[in-house]
Amino acid sequence: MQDVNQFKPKIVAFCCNWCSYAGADLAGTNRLQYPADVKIIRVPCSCRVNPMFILRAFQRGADGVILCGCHPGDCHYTTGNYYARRRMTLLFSMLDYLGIEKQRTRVEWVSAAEGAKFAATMNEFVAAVTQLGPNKRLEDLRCKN
Amino acid sequence: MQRIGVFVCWCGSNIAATVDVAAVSEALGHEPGVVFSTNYQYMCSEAGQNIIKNAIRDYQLTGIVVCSCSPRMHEATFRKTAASAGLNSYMVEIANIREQCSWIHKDKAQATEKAIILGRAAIAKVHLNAPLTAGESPVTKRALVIGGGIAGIQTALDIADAGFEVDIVEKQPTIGGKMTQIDKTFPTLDCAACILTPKMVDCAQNDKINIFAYSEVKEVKGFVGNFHVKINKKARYVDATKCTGCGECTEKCPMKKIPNEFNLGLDNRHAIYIPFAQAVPKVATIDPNACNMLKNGKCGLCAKVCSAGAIDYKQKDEIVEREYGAIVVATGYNPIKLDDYDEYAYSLSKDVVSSLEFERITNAAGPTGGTLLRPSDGKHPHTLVFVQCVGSRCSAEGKGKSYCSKICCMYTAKHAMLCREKYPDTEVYVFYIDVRSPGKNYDEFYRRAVEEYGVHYIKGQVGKVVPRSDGKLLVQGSDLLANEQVHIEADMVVLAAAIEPDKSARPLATMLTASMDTNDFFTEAHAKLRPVESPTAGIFLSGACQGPKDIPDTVAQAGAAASKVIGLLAKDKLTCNPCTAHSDEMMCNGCSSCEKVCPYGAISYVDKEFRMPNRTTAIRRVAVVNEAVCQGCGACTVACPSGAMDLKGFSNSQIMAEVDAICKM
Amino acid sequence: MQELMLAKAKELLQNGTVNRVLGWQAGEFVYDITPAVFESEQDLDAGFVYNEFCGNNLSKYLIKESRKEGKVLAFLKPCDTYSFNQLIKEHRIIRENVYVIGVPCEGKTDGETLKSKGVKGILGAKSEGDELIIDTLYGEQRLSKRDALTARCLTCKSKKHVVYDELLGEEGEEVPENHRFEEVEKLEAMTPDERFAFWRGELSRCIRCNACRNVCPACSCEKCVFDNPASGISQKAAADSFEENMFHIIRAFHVAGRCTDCGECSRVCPQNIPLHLLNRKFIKDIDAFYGEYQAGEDTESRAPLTNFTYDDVEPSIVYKGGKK
Amino acid sequence: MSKYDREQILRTSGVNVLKCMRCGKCSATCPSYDEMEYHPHQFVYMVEKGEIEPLLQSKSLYKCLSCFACVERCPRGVEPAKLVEAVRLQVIRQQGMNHLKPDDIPALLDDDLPQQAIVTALRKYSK
Repeated sequence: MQDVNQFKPKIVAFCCNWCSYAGADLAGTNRLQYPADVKIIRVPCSCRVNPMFILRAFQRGADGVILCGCHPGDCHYTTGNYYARRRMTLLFSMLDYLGIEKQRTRVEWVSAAEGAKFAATMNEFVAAVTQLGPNKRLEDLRCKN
Repeated sequence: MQRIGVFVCWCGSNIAATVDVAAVSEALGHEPGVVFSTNYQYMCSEAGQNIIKNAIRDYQLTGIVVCSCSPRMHEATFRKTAASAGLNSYMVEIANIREQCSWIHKDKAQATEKAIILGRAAIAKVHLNAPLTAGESPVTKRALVIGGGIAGIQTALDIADAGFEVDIVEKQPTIGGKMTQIDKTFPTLDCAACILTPKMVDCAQNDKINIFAYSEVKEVKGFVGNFHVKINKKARYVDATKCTGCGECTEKCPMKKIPNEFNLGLDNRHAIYIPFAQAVPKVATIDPNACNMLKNGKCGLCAKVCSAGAIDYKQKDEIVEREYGAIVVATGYNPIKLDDYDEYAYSLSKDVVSSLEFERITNAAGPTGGTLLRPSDGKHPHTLVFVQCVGSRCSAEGKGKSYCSKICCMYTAKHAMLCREKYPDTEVYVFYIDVRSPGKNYDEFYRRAVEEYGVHYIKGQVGKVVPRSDGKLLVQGSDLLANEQVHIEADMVVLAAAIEPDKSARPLATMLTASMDTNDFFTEAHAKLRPVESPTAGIFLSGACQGPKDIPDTVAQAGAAASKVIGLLAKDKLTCNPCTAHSDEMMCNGCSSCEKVCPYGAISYVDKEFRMPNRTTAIRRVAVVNEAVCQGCGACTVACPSGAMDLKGFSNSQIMAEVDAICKM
Repeated sequence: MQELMLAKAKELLQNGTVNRVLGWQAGEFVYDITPAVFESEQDLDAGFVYNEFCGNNLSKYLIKESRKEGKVLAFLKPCDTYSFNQLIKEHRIIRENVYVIGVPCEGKTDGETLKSKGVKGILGAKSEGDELIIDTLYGEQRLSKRDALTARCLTCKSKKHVVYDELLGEEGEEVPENHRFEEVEKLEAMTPDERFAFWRGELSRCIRCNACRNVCPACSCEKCVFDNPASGISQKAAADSFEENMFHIIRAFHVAGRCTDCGECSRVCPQNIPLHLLNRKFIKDIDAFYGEYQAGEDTESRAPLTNFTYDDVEPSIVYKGGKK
Repeated sequence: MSKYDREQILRTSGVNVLKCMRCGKCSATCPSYDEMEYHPHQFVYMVEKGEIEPLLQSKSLYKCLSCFACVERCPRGVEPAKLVEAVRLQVIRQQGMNHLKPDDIPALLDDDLPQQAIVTALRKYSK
């Protein structure tokens, strides 16, 4: 069994249906390993991700949240990720301003062909969040078990 | 409360080898709302699907979760399975435990734990799923083609050939476009008019095709299958139904000094004119800026000589409203203005001409009757210099277009070759950066110009052209291969001007909510796989409006666009994506944030009366989503500050339920 | 000025241009100003004031007022006109139903600011050059403007109206050197731990009275997400530190690109939480990342969050900027 | 050495030689072409390849009139004249390598010399 003392972060990954979710599938098809701590939620487009979802994840105990979408210019809906880019830039900047560790949030553009990039990104992100330890600054104590 | 069934797939050993499938179905069976849970070797097989169908019936399931491969693989399969058992297909959720679990993990305990969590997230989502029905919208079986050049003509002919009605809107008095001005076509050197004019006549004679010449699109409303378009038929001051095109009026018209657009101002036309002999429709048009009768009320000669009584000085612009199922953009291109390239002395000397002007000078129907004569003194030129890439491939700010105009290499080779063929006493020089000749028989064509016709190709550019008082043009250029500067005393210089999209394209794109690149070329839905469709459903692209193209490419794309249109018009109804945005009008502020981020123009606003406390009413502006247009990206849902806008199938509460399930371990 | 405004209001009431007037009214104390609608000349004579304490931004009231019968006269200070314009842009105010008179403002004071400077028994105040002369029970007192003005007025961005039908008094100028981002910069220069401690200290005092939300001209939703059980984040009171944070983050995000920096949120906060520093952070970021943008400056331009350019900065800029 | 020179030249000129598409327009416009051993387009190409030594030795450096016609005309915004100038600077910065001493210039001036040439001369020789 795993070491009880070893911190296993909870990571929520929002992936757009057209590029990044397919990229994640490709990582699977190519059997590229990344930690089981990452759980993917499929959304139609990165622009569907409301800042509320990200805060909600932290509230419910997530230690890191990552948003993956099509590369700018490749959005299935032509412009969705441009809006997502602005929204997330401002949100992350605000979280940083409130003193919340900025390494807990990330946006990464992953195309349907970039299975390797998806796996590498997840490995990197999990490592960064593990380093930080449990999310204390945006936790909701009632949601801890 | 939903009654949920869970079906865990082994996928042979693909899943079962790393995920304890029995443990997963056991664990998920205890989740609230789950009334049935099982696992099977291949859920997507017929036997597997039967397990699902039987369970739906036996346990009166209201929702199902399939833990299997990626939804991109088999979501459609399981939706069909559910539907065949009488369950709404949008009550199905997939937990991806293969690509995103068993295939990427080695530790069975970890993978099993993750599979259970992914299953729980899917269950949490299904709890909040609601049955969705894909809407249908009817299709108006008529297409609109905007632009009557070779692209528009070919598209219209192909659509009409399939039995559908087509309207062509052309802003000039005649259809035909740029190709009418071209003399010969590469690489076969057949005459452009000989191959184009029969097609123009076909258009006019085809009873499925309706030509709105001298008209412009004013307004486009609606969506795929149901466009509503307003077309402005500009006043010609000639009754097109009466005019026979005899040309009597144009001969008698006293206003003779109007620069002739068709010959690019190289000669003159009358105030009442027919652009050229083969014009379609062959109807005279009065230029209101030149006609003395329209300007000052004096003259009226044309009305006197017209035996058909077609002249109508009181004619007004007329708005025609038409319904269409599909719209094809074929707005074409124009050569750029050359006035700013002062190094080539274009505006200083009449003998420095653009390539399109050169086409007119060599055309039998042109100002010189097809004899190559210098515009300045009408003398036969002996030395001609052609300069390529004028304004093309200029990435420096303000110098021109950054792209390659694609057609110039070939038409310059054509011009050079024709010069040498008709006038063996000429010396012809071509300054080039690269000769781009990919295409069937293209490189052979270019080589013929060099090898058979003795055209001098010089690798390098022209630095300056100085008109000399004796009428010669001093051309200074570089020959990079010889590493020397060359000086040529030329009689004529021909500039291969870059081409750019027609100016009407951008306002049109706004009307159509179709996207454009920074050069004002229309963007395609996918650069490789959907090259003739715009990202906006129901809008198709034909010809140079999408990017520089020669005639064969244009005709090919025109046919491709037509086949896409035919595919659309052949349907009686369009099924819509049911996962669309919808606005809760009780919460909507009417602030227009959602409308601004919608890439499809699917959101509009209405003033609606609401009941308020104490038997009062209030009128509020609220958003309405057109579900036939909405593609379900969800951009609006986040732009909305009040949370009135939500997305079916991916609602706020569904996504948050998934978040909760994943984080609760 | 007050006399001029009264005369104008009466004139417009009389000639039927408007049928009511939105202005300010003194409460029990002279510094206790409330917005009020006056329907007659008598009402105006009895209650209408415009003085050094009239800080309230009246724009938000026009959402409701402009939907009633007849035209309403609204007196707007320069900073109020930005909010007014923003609400026009969002189709919240019906422009035809409002007659806007721009009134000058040299910065306002309030009871609390004066009391903190030891002024008691306030009976009135008037501005004279760089000083504020305060009439008190104990005689006249003088304070420099720098001491007497509210914090938001000390960083005033503009004394120029962006919209009006008519102007009373002299038009002011924009204030380019307003230093309004200095406090934000101070916070940015701190370590994340210090920032976290700072904001915990501030936000933990929040009692969720919703005064900030109620006064904010940008927070004018028909139904707030926090009041909507279906939104998934509804809450009446913050249960713990997370919810205290969340309310203010979401609120700031919802008004990002729409907030005109009028400062009403901080003015009304009974706990004196510097809420404007959240909004200003967004404004500062927007200016830095996407080019200068002032909400409410016009009624046509796209707001930064409903706009984009192909070469916008990537979210990773957040990791590069600022201290660890 | 030549690698260092190349970096130095690229840095002082601010020119991106990779933008060049080899159209030769710079050399086509150059009024001093026949005087130069290496022509403007060759400067771009040779710097790109790192062939700096011949350029440093060449009299072409001083034949360039600094008229900036090539900069004005280049369709890709490469700015060859700035490159020539940077190479020249590279030479002048080595002690005693001045082609002319500033003091020598006045003697070479004659009354018919246009103003621009005087400015150019100072630009070239008095760094």
